[in-house]
Amino acid sequence: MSHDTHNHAHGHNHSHGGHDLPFWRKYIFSTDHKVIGLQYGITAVFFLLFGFGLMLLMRWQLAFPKQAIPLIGKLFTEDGILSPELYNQFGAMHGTIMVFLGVVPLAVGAFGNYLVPLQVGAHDMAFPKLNMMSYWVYFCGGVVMLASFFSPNGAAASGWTSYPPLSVVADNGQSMWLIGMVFLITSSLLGSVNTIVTAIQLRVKGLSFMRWPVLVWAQVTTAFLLLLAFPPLEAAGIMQLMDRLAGTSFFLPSGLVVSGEALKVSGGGNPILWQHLFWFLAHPEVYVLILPAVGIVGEIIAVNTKKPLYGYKTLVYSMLFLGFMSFIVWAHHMFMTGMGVTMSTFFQATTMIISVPSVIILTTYLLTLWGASIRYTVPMLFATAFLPMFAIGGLTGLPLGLTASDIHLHDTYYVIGHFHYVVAPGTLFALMAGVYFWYPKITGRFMSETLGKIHFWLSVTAINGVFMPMFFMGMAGVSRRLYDQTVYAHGAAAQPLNVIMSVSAWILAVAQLPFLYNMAVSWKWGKKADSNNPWGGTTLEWAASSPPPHENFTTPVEVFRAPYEYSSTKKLLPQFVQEA
Amino acid sequence: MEQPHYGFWLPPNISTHGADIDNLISTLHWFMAVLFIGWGIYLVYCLVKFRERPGHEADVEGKTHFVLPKYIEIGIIIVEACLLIFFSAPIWAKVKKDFPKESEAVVVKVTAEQFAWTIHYPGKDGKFGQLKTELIDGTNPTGLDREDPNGKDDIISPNILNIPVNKPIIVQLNAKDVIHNFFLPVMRVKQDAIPGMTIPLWFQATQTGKFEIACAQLCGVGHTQMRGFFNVMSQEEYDAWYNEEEKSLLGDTATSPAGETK
Amino acid sequence: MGHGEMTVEEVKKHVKKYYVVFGALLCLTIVTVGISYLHLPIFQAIVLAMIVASMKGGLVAAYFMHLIDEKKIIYSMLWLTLVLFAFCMLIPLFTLRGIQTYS
Amino acid sequence: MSALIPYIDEPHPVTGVTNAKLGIWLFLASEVMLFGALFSTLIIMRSSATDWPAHGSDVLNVPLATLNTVFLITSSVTIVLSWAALKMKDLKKFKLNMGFTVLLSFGFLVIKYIEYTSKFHHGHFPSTSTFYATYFTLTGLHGLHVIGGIVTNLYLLGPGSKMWNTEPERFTGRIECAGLYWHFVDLVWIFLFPALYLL
Repeated sequence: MSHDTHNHAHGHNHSHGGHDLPFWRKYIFSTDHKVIGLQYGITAVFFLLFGFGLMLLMRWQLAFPKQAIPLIGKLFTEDGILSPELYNQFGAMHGTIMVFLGVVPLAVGAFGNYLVPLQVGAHDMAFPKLNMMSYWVYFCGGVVMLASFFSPNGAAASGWTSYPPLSVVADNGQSMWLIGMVFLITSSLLGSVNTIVTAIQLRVKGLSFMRWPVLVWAQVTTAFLLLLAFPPLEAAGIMQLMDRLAGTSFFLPSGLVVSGEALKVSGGGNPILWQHLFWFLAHPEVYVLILPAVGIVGEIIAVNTKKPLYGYKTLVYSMLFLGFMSFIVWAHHMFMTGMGVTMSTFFQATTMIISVPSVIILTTYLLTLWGASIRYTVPMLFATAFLPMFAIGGLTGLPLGLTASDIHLHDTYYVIGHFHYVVAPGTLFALMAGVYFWYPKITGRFMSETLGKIHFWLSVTAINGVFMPMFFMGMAGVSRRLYDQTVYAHGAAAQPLNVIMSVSAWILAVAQLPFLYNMAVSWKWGKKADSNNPWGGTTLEWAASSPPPHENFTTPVEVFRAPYEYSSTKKLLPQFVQEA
Repeated sequence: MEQPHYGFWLPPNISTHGADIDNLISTLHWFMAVLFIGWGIYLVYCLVKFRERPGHEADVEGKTHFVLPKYIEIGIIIVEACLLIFFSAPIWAKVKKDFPKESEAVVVKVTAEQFAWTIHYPGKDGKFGQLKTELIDGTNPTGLDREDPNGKDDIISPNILNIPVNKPIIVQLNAKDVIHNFFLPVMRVKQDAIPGMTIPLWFQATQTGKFEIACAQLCGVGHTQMRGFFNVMSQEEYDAWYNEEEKSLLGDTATSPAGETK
Repeated sequence: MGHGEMTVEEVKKHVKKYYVVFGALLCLTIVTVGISYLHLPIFQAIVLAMIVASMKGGLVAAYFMHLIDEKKIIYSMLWLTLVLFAFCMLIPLFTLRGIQTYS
Repeated sequence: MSALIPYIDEPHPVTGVTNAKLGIWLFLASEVMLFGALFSTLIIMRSSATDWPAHGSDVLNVPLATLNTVFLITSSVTIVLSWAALKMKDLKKFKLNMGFTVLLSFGFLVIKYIEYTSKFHHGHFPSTSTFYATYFTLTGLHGLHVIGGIVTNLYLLGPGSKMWNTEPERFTGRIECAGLYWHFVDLVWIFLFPALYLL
C-alpha cells in the first residue's frame, strides 16, 4: 500500500507498480486485473480442453459400445474399453469442469476481470488483492478437482448434479468434489463482490449507469446472480460433506437399504432438499453462463454493424429482469419428483415468463442488424452464429418448461441438446468471438483472419452435428447418462445418431487446433493493430493503448455519451471522444 | 404381439393420456419451427442485404425500423400462456390428480433398487403384505413378510410388470437406496422413485405388447442395465397369469381361505 | 452512511443510543427465554419467539449496523437479498409439501 | 497501486459509500443467503422429523446459551463503541473496546466448547438424529464465523492498527466493516438461539 493515498484521483505516479516488480509478483501473484484476467483465461481454456477431452473419450463408448478405444484406451483400463465406472466419473467431471472450471471462469473471471475495469475507466479492480485471492482460490479448487481422479476409486461419479442418496453413498471422489466446490464457490463470491464494487464505485467521470456498456451490465447482473445464488449451494455442499464424513442424515431418509444392507444412519432427512438447494444455484448459473455471452455479443454486434444497438435500455431492463426471474424458476428441473399441481403451475408460469426477456434480448440484436453495414470479421461471424444457436437453445427450453411435455422429455438427450445449444454454440461461440475481438487490445496484434474463418466454419458445422441429433434421440426417449443405450430397444434404434454425434465431436476437436495455434502464434507474429481502436469500438477499453499499461490509462479519460451513439456525420462515436 | 417400431422420433404411444402429451409436443415444435424459420429468414436477409460494401452506409439513426417485433413478442406471450393454461396444466392435473378408483384399477407396488425393479401385486385379497427392512435378502428384495396374513398371497415379480390392457393401473412407486426414475417410453410415464417416499402414479394401456421399463435417473454404475419389462396382456391372459402365480404360491388351495395354508 | 462527517457531539449522542439498545437487547433476551419456559403450544411459541428475535435483529441492524440511516444503494441491495431469502426459505417448503405420497 | 483506486477512504459522491462499505454489505448479502439455506433446512428437517425434541431446552443447555447470547450482544456493543472511539480520535478507547470484543468472543467459543464436549460425553453426535445434525452444523458454521471474526479483530487490534497513524479515515472504515461483519454474526445467533434452544 502506498502512503500517498490522498492524491489518488488522477494517477500522477504510475511509474511505480508495474515495471519494477519481480517476475513472480508481476506475472504469478499479480494484483493487476489484466494479468489476473489472463491467468483466469489460460486456466479456463486448459480446463475447457480437459473437459472436452473427457467427453471425446465418452463419445467413443457411446458410438461404439464396449469396443476398445483405439491407441489410448489402454491408458485407462486394461482392455482399453471405457468401463461404466470411468464413464460415470467422466460424465460427472465433464459437467463440473465445463461449467464451474471452464465457462464461468472464462466468461466471468477472464472477460469480467479484464474488461470491466477498462470499460468503466478504472485503473484496476476495487480490491486488487482480493482479486488475486479469487484466482488462487479458484486454482486450488481446480487442483482438488483434478486430484480427485487419483483418489482410490476415482473422481465423483454421481453426475454434476450430485443427487443424494447416490452421492452420499458414493466413493471418496465425491468428498473431493464437494471440497473443490467449496473452493470454487468462495472464489466466485470474492470475485463477484469485486466486480460489483468496481463497476459501481470506480466509474470514470461522466459514466452514469445508463452509459454502461452492455457487457458491464451483463457482468454486474451475473455477479449478483453468483453472489446470491451460490451460498445456498455452499450450505448444501457443507451438509452433504457432513452426511458423508460425519454420518449425518440431511439428505438420507429413514430405511435406506443399499446393496442389500440397511444403511447405518439415523435417517429422517430429505433427498429432495438437496435438489432444491442445488437448483437454487444451478438455475441462475445457466444465466451466469449466458449473460456475459449476451454482453460480449452486444459489443461485437454494435461495433461490426457500425450502428447503435437497438433498444439499449430495453436490453438492460431485460437482462435485469432475466437475472431476477432466474431465481424463481429452479424447480422446473424437478417436475418429475412428484410435484403437485399448484407448485408445478407456478414454476411453469415463471418459466414461460422468463422466456419473454430472452426473446427481447434476441430481438434487439436481430433488429440491430436491420439497416446495418455488417463487416464480416471473425468475431462478427461467431457473434452472428450465436444468435440462431441461442435461439435453438432457448426455444427447445419450451417443451422442457411445460410439465406435460416434460413427462416424456425429462432427463433425455433432449435436455442435453437444449442446454448445450445454449452453452456450447451459444456461450462458447460468444467467448471465442470475444477472444478474437479483444485479442488486439490484449496483445496489440490481430489473430489470423484466415485461420479464424477455417475455425469458424468447421466449428459451426461440427457443433450442430454434435447437438442437433440429440433432439431426435431425446424424442425417441433415450435417457441421458446411459453407458450403453443399445441395451434398450428404443436406444438401439436411435444408436446411429450416436455415431454422427461422436464423429462430429471429433471433427469439432480438430477444428479447435487452428484456434489454439492462432492464439499462440499471433501473440508474437500476428498482424500489428494500427491503432488503439482498430475495430472502431465505442467503449472505454479502446481508449487505452494496446496492450494497456499497468494502470490502464496514461491520460485521464472521461465519458461524454451513452455507449452506442453516433456523431453528426452519422458514424458511431466512441464514448470517450468529445465531439468537436 | 409384434415388436413396436422405434425410430428417431417419438416412440409409439399405447396409453390413454399419451396422445395429449404427443399433441402438445408436436404443437410446441410447430410453434418453435415457425418462430425459428421466421427469425432465420429475417437473419439471412439482413446478413446478405446489409453486408458491408462500397456505397452502402449503416443507417445509424434507425429510421427504417419497423414495429412488427412488438406484435410478435405479444403473440409469443399469448401462445405460451395458452399452451400452459389449455394444454400443459390440464394434462398434468389429469395425470397427477384424476386417479381412478382403486377398486376399478390394478394396484401394484414398484420398488426400485440398484439395479432392478421389483413389482409387487397384492394377490387375491387385494391387500399388500407388510414390508420389513430386516427381512430383505437376495430372495426377498423388498422384505415382504410372508407371515403377515395379507402378505401370503402377494405376488413378487422381479423386473417384469404384467398388466391387463384397457384397465387403469395404479403404481405405488418407491425406492430402496437411491433416486431412480420409472420411465415407460411407450406409455408416456415418467416419475422419480425416491427413497423414503411412496409416490402414486397411474396409466392405462390401449394395446397389448411387450415393452421396456427404463431407468431415467442416474443411479450408479449399473444405471444402463436397469432395464425392466412390461407386458400388456389381454384381460384373459392376465387373469390366467395371475391365477398361475397364486397357485404356485399357495398350492392348489388357492381358493380356500388364507388362514389354512400356514 | 454519512458518518464520515460526524462531529464528536454527534458521536456521543450515538453512543448513548448504543447503551439504550444494549439494554433493550438484554431485556428481550430475558423475555424470549422466559416465554420458552411457559411451554406454549408450538405455533404460538414459534410466532412469539420469531417476533422477539426479529425485534432484536431489527435493533442490531438498525442501530449497530446503522441501517436506520443508510444509503439507497445498500437498501436496494438488501431488499433484493431479502426477497431472494424469502424465496429460498418458502418455496422449497411449499414444494415439498405439495408432493403427494402414500404413507 | 492503491493510489489509483478512488473512494477507499471517502464516500463516492453518487453512491455515498466507500468501496469497502459496499463490498462488505455485498458479502453480508451472500452470507444472508448462506444462512437462509441453512434455516430453510432447519425448517424442513423439523417439519418432517419424527424424533425432534418438543423443546430445545429438553436436550440443550439454555442457561449456557443465554449467557452466550449476552456475550455476543455485549461484544456487538463494544465493537460499535470501539468504532465510535475512533470517530472521537481516541485510539486507547478503541483498543480497550476492541479488546473486550475479542475477549467476549473467546468466552463465546469456550462456552460452545463446553456445550459440545458435554454433548459428545452423552453420546450425542451429529449422526445421532437430524436434530443434532442441524444443531451441530448450524452452530458449527456460526462458530467458524466467530473464529473468522476473532482473527480479523485481533489483526485490527494488533498489527492492523498501525494504519491509524497513516490513514486514520481508512482505518476507521475498516473497523466499521469489521463491526458490520461482527453484528451480522450476532444477528445470526439472535435467530439461532430461539430456533434451536428455545423451540
